[in-house]
Amino acid sequence: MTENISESAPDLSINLGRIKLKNPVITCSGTFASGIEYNQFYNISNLGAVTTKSFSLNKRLGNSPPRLCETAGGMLNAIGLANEGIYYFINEQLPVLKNLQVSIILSIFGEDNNEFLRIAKEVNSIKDDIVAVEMNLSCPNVDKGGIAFCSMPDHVESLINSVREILDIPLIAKLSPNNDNFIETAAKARNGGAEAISLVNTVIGTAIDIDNFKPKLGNIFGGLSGPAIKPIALAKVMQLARENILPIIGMGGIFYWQDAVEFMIAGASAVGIGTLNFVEVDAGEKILEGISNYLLEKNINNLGEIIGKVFKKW
Amino acid sequence: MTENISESAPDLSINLGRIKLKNPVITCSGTFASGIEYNQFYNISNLGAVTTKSFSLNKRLGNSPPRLCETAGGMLNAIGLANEGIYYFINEQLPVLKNLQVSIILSIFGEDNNEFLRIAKEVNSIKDDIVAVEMNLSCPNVDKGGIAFCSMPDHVESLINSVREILDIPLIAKLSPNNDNFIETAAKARNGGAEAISLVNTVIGTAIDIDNFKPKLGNIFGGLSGPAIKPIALAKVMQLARENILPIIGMGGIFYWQDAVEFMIAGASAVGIGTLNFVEVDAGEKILEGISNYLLEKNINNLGEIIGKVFKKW
Amino acid sequence: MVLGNLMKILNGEILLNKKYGENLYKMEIFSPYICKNALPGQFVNIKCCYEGMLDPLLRRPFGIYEIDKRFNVFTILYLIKGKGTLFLSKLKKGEILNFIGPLGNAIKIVTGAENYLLVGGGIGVAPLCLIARYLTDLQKNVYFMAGFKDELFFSWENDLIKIVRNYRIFTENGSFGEKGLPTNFIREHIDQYKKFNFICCGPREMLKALQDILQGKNIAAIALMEEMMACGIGVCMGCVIKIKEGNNAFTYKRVCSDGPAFNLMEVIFD
Amino acid sequence: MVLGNLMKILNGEILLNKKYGENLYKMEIFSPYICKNALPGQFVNIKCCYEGMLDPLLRRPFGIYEIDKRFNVFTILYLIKGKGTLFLSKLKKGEILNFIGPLGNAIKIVTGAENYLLVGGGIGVAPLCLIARYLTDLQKNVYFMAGFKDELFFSWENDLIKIVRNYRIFTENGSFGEKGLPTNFIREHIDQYKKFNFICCGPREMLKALQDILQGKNIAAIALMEEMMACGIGVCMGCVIKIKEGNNAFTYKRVCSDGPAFNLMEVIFD
Ligand SMILES: Cc1cc2nc3c(=O)[nH]c(=O)nc-3n(C[C@H](O)[C@H](O)[C@H](O)COP(=O)(O)OP(=O)(O)OC[C@H]3O[C@@H](n4cnc5c(N)ncnc54)[C@H](O)[C@@H]3O)c2cc1C
Ligand SMILES: Cc1cc2nc3c(=O)[nH]c(=O)nc-3n(C[C@H](O)[C@H](O)[C@H](O)COP(=O)(O)OP(=O)(O)OC[C@H]3O[C@@H](n4cnc5c(N)ncnc54)[C@H](O)[C@@H]3O)c2cc1C
Ligand SMILES: Cc1cc2nc3c(=O)[nH]c(=O)nc-3n(C[C@H](O)[C@H](O)[C@H](O)COP(=O)(O)O)c2cc1C
Ligand SMILES: Cc1cc2nc3c(=O)[nH]c(=O)nc-3n(C[C@H](O)[C@H](O)[C@H](O)COP(=O)(O)O)c2cc1C
Ligand code: FES
Ligand code: FES
Repeated sequence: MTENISESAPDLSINLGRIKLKNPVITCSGTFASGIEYNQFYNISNLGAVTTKSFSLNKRLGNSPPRLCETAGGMLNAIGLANEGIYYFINEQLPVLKNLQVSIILSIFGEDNNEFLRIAKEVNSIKDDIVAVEMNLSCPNVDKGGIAFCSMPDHVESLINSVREILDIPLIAKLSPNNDNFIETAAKARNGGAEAISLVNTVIGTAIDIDNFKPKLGNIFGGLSGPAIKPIALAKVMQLARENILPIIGMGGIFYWQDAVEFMIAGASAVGIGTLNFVEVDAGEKILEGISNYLLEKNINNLGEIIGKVFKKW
Repeated sequence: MTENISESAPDLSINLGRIKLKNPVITCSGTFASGIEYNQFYNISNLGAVTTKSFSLNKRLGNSPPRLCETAGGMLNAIGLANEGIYYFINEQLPVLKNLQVSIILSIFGEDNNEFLRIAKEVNSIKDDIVAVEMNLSCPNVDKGGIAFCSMPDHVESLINSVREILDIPLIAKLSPNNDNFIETAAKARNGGAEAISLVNTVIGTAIDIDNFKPKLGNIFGGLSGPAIKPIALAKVMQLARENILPIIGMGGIFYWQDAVEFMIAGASAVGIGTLNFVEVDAGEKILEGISNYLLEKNINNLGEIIGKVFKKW
Repeated sequence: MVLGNLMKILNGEILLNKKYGENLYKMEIFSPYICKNALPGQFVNIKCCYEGMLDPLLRRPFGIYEIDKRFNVFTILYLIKGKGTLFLSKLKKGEILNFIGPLGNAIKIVTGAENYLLVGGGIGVAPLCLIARYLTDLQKNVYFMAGFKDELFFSWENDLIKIVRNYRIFTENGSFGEKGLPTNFIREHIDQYKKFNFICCGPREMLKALQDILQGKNIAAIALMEEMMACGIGVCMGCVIKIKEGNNAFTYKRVCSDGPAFNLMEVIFD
Repeated sequence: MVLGNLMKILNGEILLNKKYGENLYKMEIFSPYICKNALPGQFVNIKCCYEGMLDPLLRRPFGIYEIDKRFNVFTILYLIKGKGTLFLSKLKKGEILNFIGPLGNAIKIVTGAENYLLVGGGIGVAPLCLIARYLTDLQKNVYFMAGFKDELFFSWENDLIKIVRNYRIFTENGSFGEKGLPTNFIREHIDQYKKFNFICCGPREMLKALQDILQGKNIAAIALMEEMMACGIGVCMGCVIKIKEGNNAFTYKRVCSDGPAFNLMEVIFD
């Protein structure tokens, strides 16, 4: 083999159905705001895509503090989906992001089907400026007594279906690791027209202050993220990938480039960097570099060769 | 308040239904063998109870190695329930434990109902020597295609019912955190005649070796334990305790006495020390001491005052 | 208000890590960038474990205590509270610290305000020292009042006297300075401070007491707030506190990027 | 076979933590208890983080390299592999190490066997040194063969010459000792070693090669095995390896409490 070949930059581009990204490194919703802050640390247009904080139709204040609590190898958050509302994104942030030439995955959520549909309608007007919409289905469905959308597979199918009727750009369904039936839900999401699955959202957890006997979070329960959940997330991704339903954006506890590679070998086509952004503000760039070097060293020319490779070795 | 009162040793005894223990510190199945090794580090009869490794009817070799993998704040194990079989326990270990005057919770499991019942029959002959039997319901049910027993609530009720007919000592149902329906399962376990619930068993997880593309565990998937899962376990215990179904032995990632207290405030009547035994071989004694000092400092005279206290502060 | 848009990830050599008392340490870090760009009221977010370690997972925020532009050295004053600060206390001269900064907004100096009363409780005195220095450099009249539980901060007085001439130190047990609480003293002598701008930092109870004292008195007061942080740069929405907005309404503001300085009278403690 | 029933949790002061090469360190720990009770082949399970930290979570096992009963000091020789060993390498003289030991079984010396060939690959030479010392004390005839990738273990030869007179060192790149693999040498000269008892420790490939070489030769061979460990005391069933049992059958045995020494010819490598 000539030196030339082994040193040519590997092809990092990937497809998530109709979604084409220049590389597999994506940021996780809620851990990167809309990315603008991070552009002070590195050029965020180098990322495969930036997933925004989940937007609701109108501004939401979110949960009462405390909203954070550190745990062993992880953290609990109970932000309560605080956000400035979709109009703020469209009017204030999108112009800046367009200028930066960022590939944007817009995360949205609603309290009920109606809110999802109303947001979809607003987003339709900017659909050429974003690469996909990620539907955060781990949020509580007020119509159904607050149970997470993604725990009701049939409901997910019809919801995605109706969003698609309004909004013709690729849809990503983001699922929670807290439900047994995530594989069924993923299948229904595909039936409803989703292009890809994001897995996992945070794991339900809590912590208690033993001096005052109260939960450490204002909201009592919170979502666990970070390296602590990596083995759990990786197992879920592998279980879903085995079923070959839709391409997967794997996430949950990625802190080193090696973790990202593990997710891809387990079957994820792209990876989401979440909590790590808080600790290493230039993480996106570093993880990308790590993956690229790994491919070079292993003499692998495109990511397709490692995505889901665990199943060949099983 | 006189010095006398505040310095008198707090009453650490607790009841789990008919099960009476001198204190709430129990060891978790599979992390303490039958306790004999640990008696070299401290007097294990000081523990509330020792839960043995889960025994099947006959000796089991378990999974092929590697069986262990460290993760952030935790570890994965895929031991595969390797054990010497119930006769070994009865004939070789029980005499030693009786001599040491240990309160024993005998953990058992079967591949199907029949194996559970056959073990129950054997255990009946030694029932006066143990305080309870813990049924490990997280193991796969071969009759039902390998799905965990505890994911089928109705099945759990009838299984426990039939074990009770053979074996009249308190039964504890040990549930997994991997099923949404653990509250329903706990209710069915109560209907079947269980005295208490042990929660949680390990969380499903995996890890991949990025050099050879293979899972790091011989069994592909393993069980995550240790501090990483503490927030998850605590949330499950709190969710179950809120329903007031049965007394709970709370476990999952307890590494400091403060963690044990958190579980009790969240509603556990007793606590299980698991992975910690591997790291700090005298952990049982230390955790017990920590709880005792906490009660003394807070001037709390019996554990009833803190068990489930979070619900009064909610 | 200066936005923290100069923030960077930085590595700086530790030039000194000195014990000031039982759990109290002062650390000097070499950083031309911080010395050039940081302003009083801002903080840095420090990685408190070796590379490749994940415990503690999150960075820890510390107010900037001193800036010495001559030597390109900035200083933090810190208390050992848990594992992160314990780790810091074990670092030796010559080791490299990783931190993000400068973060948060600089304190806002209203033109025309000439008299400042700085009220610090416990480790809350740390960021106030840099502010005091800045105000005295601006020829403002600065009075520093500090309250502590005991004599832990005894050696810190040597730092203070290099910054301000007018100060009063209180301890709850009387073991250092006057016995009592600064808030009690202020309550009794509030008439003397009518023309002062208050800047305070310290435990919740102290801030609450000051809010009570200043209620309806039309005295400007700024509080430097603390809250658990994940990102420190305003993206996670985790470090919020409740702030009055309009009549009986409230909103949440981020300590890291909307603060850490807030109008004390608008903070809702509940 | 001596069971590890003398095991205890111990704290010992670090008397020396010396770099022997790029990633190679030697650490001396003061411990009368280990010096009194440990036997060759046994190991200690060391906590590799400060108290209150959880990374790395599990202890790390290390074979005992030297025991000096005069000064109540035992030694480990270790390579930096990951975070646990990196932590160890940063510890300073005077700091306290927490460990459990002695663990595992001592090597079994068959009466009548007078000639020993010790074969170590890489860091596998560490436990063999204590065994060599023990055997020479028993007036046995000991030949030590060591194989390394490169010259990393260069200074270690100074330790070795204090234990055995007859030894051969190989490196793959020839930068230290002879160029080549000890297993190749042994294969070619196997007739010289027919009356020897083999004791070996090193990478899987080396042990496998030795098993091949010795197949059907009726030469006794003991291998010190390694496996990831959680408990180190035989309770978790995590550290098992596959061992032949009867015809074509196998069982699993725990490296920590059934080993670490096994009959090399019974180990199944797959
Ligand atoms: C803007 C800001 C400026 C600060 N400036 C200083 C300073 O100059 N000097 C100084 O000593 N300390 C300062 N602190 C507090 C300091 O960040 C905490 O003491 C530190 O994070 C504790 O970390 P730990 O790992 O040692 O303790 P942990 O083990 O994490 O916790 C110990 C205790 O400290 C509390 N704590 C943990 N993290 C924080 C946090 N981010 N904010 C407040 N409390 C926390 C915990 O609730 C717990 O009660 C500041 C905090 C903020 C938000
Ligand atoms: C009985 C026994 C005796 C040993 N004696 C010595 C000795 O004398 N000197 C020495 O340098 N090393 C010895 N080892 C190996 C030593 O335990 C590992 O190098 C160490 O645990 C690595 O820890 P780490 O945190 O630095 O690396 P990690 O970050 O945990 O891992 C780095 C690499 O080391 C491997 N590893 C991790 N843990 C173990 C383990 N328990 N056993 C084997 N490989 C592991 C991992 O798979 C990984 O490839 C011994 C191992 C055993 C089982
Ligand atoms: C502070 C915080 C806020 C989050 N907000 C959202 C959100 O708004 N929408 C969403 O889909 N996921 C949200 N998540 C979940 C992350 O996108 C991600 O799925 C999860 O954190 C797991 O990845 P990690 O372990 O790498 O952080 C949030 C996570 C954190 C830590
Ligand atoms: C190595 C290992 C083996 C285990 N074996 C069993 C078992 O045989 N039966 C069982 O009910 N639980 C078993 N468990 C689960 C523990 O009893 C406990 O529920 C779990 O580890 C959570 O507690 P921890 O985080 O404190 O370890 C095992 C756990 C570990 C780590
Ligand atoms: S710490 Fe993330 S917004 Fe303030
Ligand atoms: S490490 Fe637990 S049995 Fe060997």
